[in-house]
Amino acid sequence: MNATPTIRPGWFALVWTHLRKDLRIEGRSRESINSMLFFALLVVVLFSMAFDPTAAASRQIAAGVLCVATLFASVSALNQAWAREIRHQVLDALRMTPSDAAALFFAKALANFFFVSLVQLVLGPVFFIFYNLHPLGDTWQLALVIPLGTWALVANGTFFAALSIRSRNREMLLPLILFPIFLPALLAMVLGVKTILTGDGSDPQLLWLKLLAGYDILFMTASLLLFETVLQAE
Amino acid sequence: MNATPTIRPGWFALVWTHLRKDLRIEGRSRESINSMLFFALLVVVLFSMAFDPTAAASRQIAAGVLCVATLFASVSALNQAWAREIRHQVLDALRMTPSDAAALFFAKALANFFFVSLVQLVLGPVFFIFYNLHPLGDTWQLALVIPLGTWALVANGTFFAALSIRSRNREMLLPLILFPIFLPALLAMVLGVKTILTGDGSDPQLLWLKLLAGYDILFMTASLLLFETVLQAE
Amino acid sequence: MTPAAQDLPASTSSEPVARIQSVSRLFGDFAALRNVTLDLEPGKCYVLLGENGAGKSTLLRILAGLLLPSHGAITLFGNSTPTESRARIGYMSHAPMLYDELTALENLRYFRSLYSGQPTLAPEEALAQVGLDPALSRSLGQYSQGMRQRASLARVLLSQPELLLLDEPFSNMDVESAHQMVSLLARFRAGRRTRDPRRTIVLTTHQRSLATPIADCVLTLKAGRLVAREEGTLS
Amino acid sequence: MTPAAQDLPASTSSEPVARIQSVSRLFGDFAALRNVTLDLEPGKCYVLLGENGAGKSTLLRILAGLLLPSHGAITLFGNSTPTESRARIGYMSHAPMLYDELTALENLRYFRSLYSGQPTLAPEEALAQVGLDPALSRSLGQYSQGMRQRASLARVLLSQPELLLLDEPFSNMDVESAHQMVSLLARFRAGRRTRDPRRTIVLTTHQRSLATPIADCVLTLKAGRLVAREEGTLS
Amino acid sequence: MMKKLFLLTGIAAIALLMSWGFYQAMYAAPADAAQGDIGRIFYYHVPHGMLCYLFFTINFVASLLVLGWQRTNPARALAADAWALAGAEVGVVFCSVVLVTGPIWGRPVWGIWWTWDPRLTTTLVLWLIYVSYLLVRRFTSGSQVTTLAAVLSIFGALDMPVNYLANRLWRTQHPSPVFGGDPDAGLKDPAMLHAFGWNLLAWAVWGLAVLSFRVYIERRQQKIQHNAALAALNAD
Ligand code: HEM
Ligand SMILES: Nc1ncnc2c1ncn2[C@@H]1O[C@H](COP(=O)(O)OP(=O)(O)OP(=O)(O)O)[C@@H](O)[C@H]1O
Ligand SMILES: Nc1ncnc2c1ncn2[C@@H]1O[C@H](COP(=O)(O)OP(=O)(O)OP(=O)(O)O)[C@@H](O)[C@H]1O
Ligand SMILES: [Mg+2]
Ligand SMILES: [Mg+2]
Repeated sequence: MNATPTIRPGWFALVWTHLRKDLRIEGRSRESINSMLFFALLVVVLFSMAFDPTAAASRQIAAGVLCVATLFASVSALNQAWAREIRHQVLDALRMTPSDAAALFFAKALANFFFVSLVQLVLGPVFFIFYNLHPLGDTWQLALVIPLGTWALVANGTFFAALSIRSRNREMLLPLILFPIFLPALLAMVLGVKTILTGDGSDPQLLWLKLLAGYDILFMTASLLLFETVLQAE
Repeated sequence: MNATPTIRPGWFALVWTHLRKDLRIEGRSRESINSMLFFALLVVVLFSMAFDPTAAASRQIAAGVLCVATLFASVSALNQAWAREIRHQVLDALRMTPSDAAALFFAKALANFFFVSLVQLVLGPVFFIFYNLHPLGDTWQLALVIPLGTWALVANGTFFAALSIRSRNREMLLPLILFPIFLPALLAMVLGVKTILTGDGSDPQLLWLKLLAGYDILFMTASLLLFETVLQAE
Repeated sequence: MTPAAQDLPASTSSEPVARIQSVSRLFGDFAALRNVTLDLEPGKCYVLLGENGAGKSTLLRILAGLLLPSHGAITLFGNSTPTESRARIGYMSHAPMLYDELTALENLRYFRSLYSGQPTLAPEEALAQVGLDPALSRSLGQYSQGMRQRASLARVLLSQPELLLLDEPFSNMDVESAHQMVSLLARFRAGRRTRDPRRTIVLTTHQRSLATPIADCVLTLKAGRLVAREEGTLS
Repeated sequence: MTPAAQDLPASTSSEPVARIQSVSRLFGDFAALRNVTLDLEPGKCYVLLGENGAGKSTLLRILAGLLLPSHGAITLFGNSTPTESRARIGYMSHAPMLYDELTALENLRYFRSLYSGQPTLAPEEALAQVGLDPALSRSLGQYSQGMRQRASLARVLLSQPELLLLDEPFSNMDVESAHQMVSLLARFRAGRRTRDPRRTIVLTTHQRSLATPIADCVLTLKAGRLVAREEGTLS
Repeated sequence: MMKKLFLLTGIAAIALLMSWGFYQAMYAAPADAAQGDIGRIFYYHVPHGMLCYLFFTINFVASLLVLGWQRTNPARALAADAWALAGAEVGVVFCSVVLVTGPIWGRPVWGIWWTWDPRLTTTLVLWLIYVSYLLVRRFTSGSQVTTLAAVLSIFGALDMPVNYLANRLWRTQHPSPVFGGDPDAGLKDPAMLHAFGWNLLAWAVWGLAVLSFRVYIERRQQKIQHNAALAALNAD
């Protein structure tokens, strides 16, 4: 437990080194971003087909669909998050460098956040069209609730992906660990988005938003502190 | 296209050889069945959390949730379907044997069908409790619609998993190919289940059921005929 | 589908087992093999040498029918569709090509049942030949690198192929085992007679000295081209 | 966290670089290493021999701090927590330990920036040393087996480690390249002086003859035990 | 011999205590004024709810110890790991009882099996987290499992306070706290309080006994493995 991450000036340079590498690899093939986009699109289509929302009900379930679509689209990407590092034991090479583990984690989480947000930006309009939505509440709040929820998803996802890569069937393990822990944040996110879309004013104090922010801070701190332990676990 | 599968007496023995091998590997660790079960449970929880069905509406969307939950739970398992064969190029060794490819495919699909059905059996009751359901239509029809839909999912999934394993990020590719092709079957399955749950008598001629059966036969034949080509594709 | 091996007329030594005619293979715009022409005569043992990246593995995979040539033609056993002849070929690659979760014996039993209608070795016999204990209860995933290689060789021997393709079979073996392997291969090639025309071997290696005892012909690849061919002494 | 290498007093040759004290390593109830005791003296080159499954790779991974011993203790550079000393160790395994998607140069640049505050080679220099063209625009995934191995060696040389652990560095190399590697290692060990006490090498191989030119000490493992130790001639 | 006798007495005492608790719940305590006899499920539901916190806390503390001792004192870390595992297992069993008795109770009282109110939701989440903890332990092999499980346990523990506070912070379908809530809450009828106290005690003793037994088995397993390891080391 000597894992206090030392956030020195060089720390952000290190984060940037890792992040640039990830973005470069992704930029070269654009594979995961493209497939994530298409996957998210499919999920939205799938859901609107499976639920056939009538105009009135759509506003009620749209929030849920949006969040669940994000979740599933992200999980497949998160599963791949460390795949490159595992493939040829690159992770072992990284473990042997003297650089800070928390920076590696933070950079990976940032990269994933970037990808998922990109997908959301593209998908948002499609979604509104499919569900005939025009939000009745304060739309600007969406620009807070969604990134906060996404960060909760992505940061936890990156952490638990690192935890589950050691196991034999890791693709299956990640959602099993991630979903239960992410559930509270998902609920807050769904309810937050719902309040905004329906504009029913049921949440004047932005309780859901605060809850999400609290969740983010709490879990982020825990992740940064514990990542070294996870990475170095034999 | 010399790939006419020769269904001789030995053929079923061959299927059994493959199937036994898969069941043995699975039985040894019971990993994928356990994780699939838990995953499916998580998906049900997640969806009912995200959609918070009020008692009246629940009956409307329950069918969709059930089918989509099955779909997602299966995709993660299907993704693993050929993983073992890929890991150390076992598939190349299999390609070099003189045995019939269609048997390999059929056995894999059977194994997956077995696993997914087991999950559904365990999960059914949980689902009914969460959604406070008591079906109003002919419940026995569920025992037809669901297996038919599941087979559509599993057979197609096994086929397209074999198609997508060659690509680099195969975990992401499978749903991208599978979902669009599975959509008609999904729709038929959702509507079939819905008719049964709501008991609205809107489908006296079991149209959805027949549609599903037709879909199954059509796609199964195509898969059996084409699998050799897929397997031997360089 | 493929007629069982014993039903075939033993190929006369004039007719090549494999005929590679100006074969090239591209990956994207990189040429891994360029214009290779080669006949493999029955009963001989060929050793492929070459630097890293010379195209040795690529050539073997093409012979195995797992990779198609971009240009040129390949004829195996007088047959120009490679899939038809596969049952008569044994291919061992860098990877073990076996299930990690099963023991070596279970793996071999499974593979044997896929070669129905064809004479095969008993799995126990194949394992014994490569020096693995058939009763070993550990699953393959827990074997060491060299043990896996032996298991992989056992899988190939199982079907008693007429053309044996081995990609660096000695690379992770200790010297002692490597010598054992070589004499095993020599025995395999001999078959029941002194020299069975139905046992052709092609192997790649970087340890030329190891392979000399059985090499009939040494081929050298360089940057995808066949640049040298020395007939070795018949052992 | 770890002090940069040049700030440390050069270890005097009396004090071992690594001290392995009755180390055992179990996988489940299988003993891969049993009661191995060994001191690595600075500036020497150790060659680990042994059959397949003897435990060579396991020993190297333990020295690298990537695997913990089940029993016994290991002290690296006088430090008993292995993670602290890792920056001073270079480890090359069977796998390339580099990103498939990047070119060799990009890979090396990335790794160099993780060794900040420590003198490193220039990536181009490291590639040139192992005989790879730094301008090669193909990404690592398209390299052949042996080219990957060179790139992997370049990664290890980059940080100019005081303890170099190489797991079968020659296994997929052609003979010519292997000889080049050996002389490269010899030069590396010499450092700027005739014999730098801060360059210790441990390597495993099955091709004993290849390693003799630089071997100072040949260790033989058998079923997890250290059974022989021959001091070689100093080159 | 003494040990055996001691063990038998212990088992008998626990059995006695539990039957006494059963008698108290089923016969001694009066039926609930509003709910009738179904209200008696209270004496099982609530103690199990309270006790599952206890076991998850044991798991949490043990996990912290694992992380602390892991490098410095592996032997003790291994012992702590046995406690962590046992804590999670027993906790999951108790939590499962809550999740089964809850809906059984809810069906007649609320008219529905389940609803997504904060208390119910967080309880389910708690259960899911610890089941996933147990799954991770099964799926990961080798010595790293100890560390990874300990890390996961810390994340699980973050949900516990939320679960406890759920019906204190929000208005829920689930009844508000009986103990430690409003000052005017609490069991008014002394017979009910009695029955509740006895059941809490009985289930606590029973749970702790199972826990100790589980730790004992796990420790023995570890010892057997250790001996097998020594045997393997010294073989031929
Ligand atoms: C349906 C699922 C249910 C779940 C998951 C659940 C969960 C819980 C949990 C975890 C506790 C322990 C809380 C603590 O000690 O702080 C608890 C306590 C309690 N439950 Fe439930 N419960 C359920 C249903 C019900 C129902 C239907 C009733 C009665 C109508 C009920 C009445 C109570 C009462 C009176 C307490 C004690 C209150 C307290 O001290 O906080 N529960 N429940
Ligand atoms: N799938 C592929 N995509 C792109 N290039 C490839 C692919 N497979 C092989 N190559 C390239 O083809 C060339 C020959 O590769 P091959 O594996 O046949 O070499 P080799 O002679 O077996 O070398 P080694 O001794 O290192 O195994 C190499 O330069 C390699 O980069
Ligand atoms: N993760 C593991 N799980 C179980 N057993 C293992 C594991 N890793 C290694 N072993 C076993 O430990 C023994 C030693 O393995 P190791 O890889 O160290 O051998 P080696 O000397 O490097 O052999 P080779 O020359 O074949 O590479 C082998 O018998 C192997 O089966
Ligand atoms: Mg090769
Ligand atoms: Mg090794």
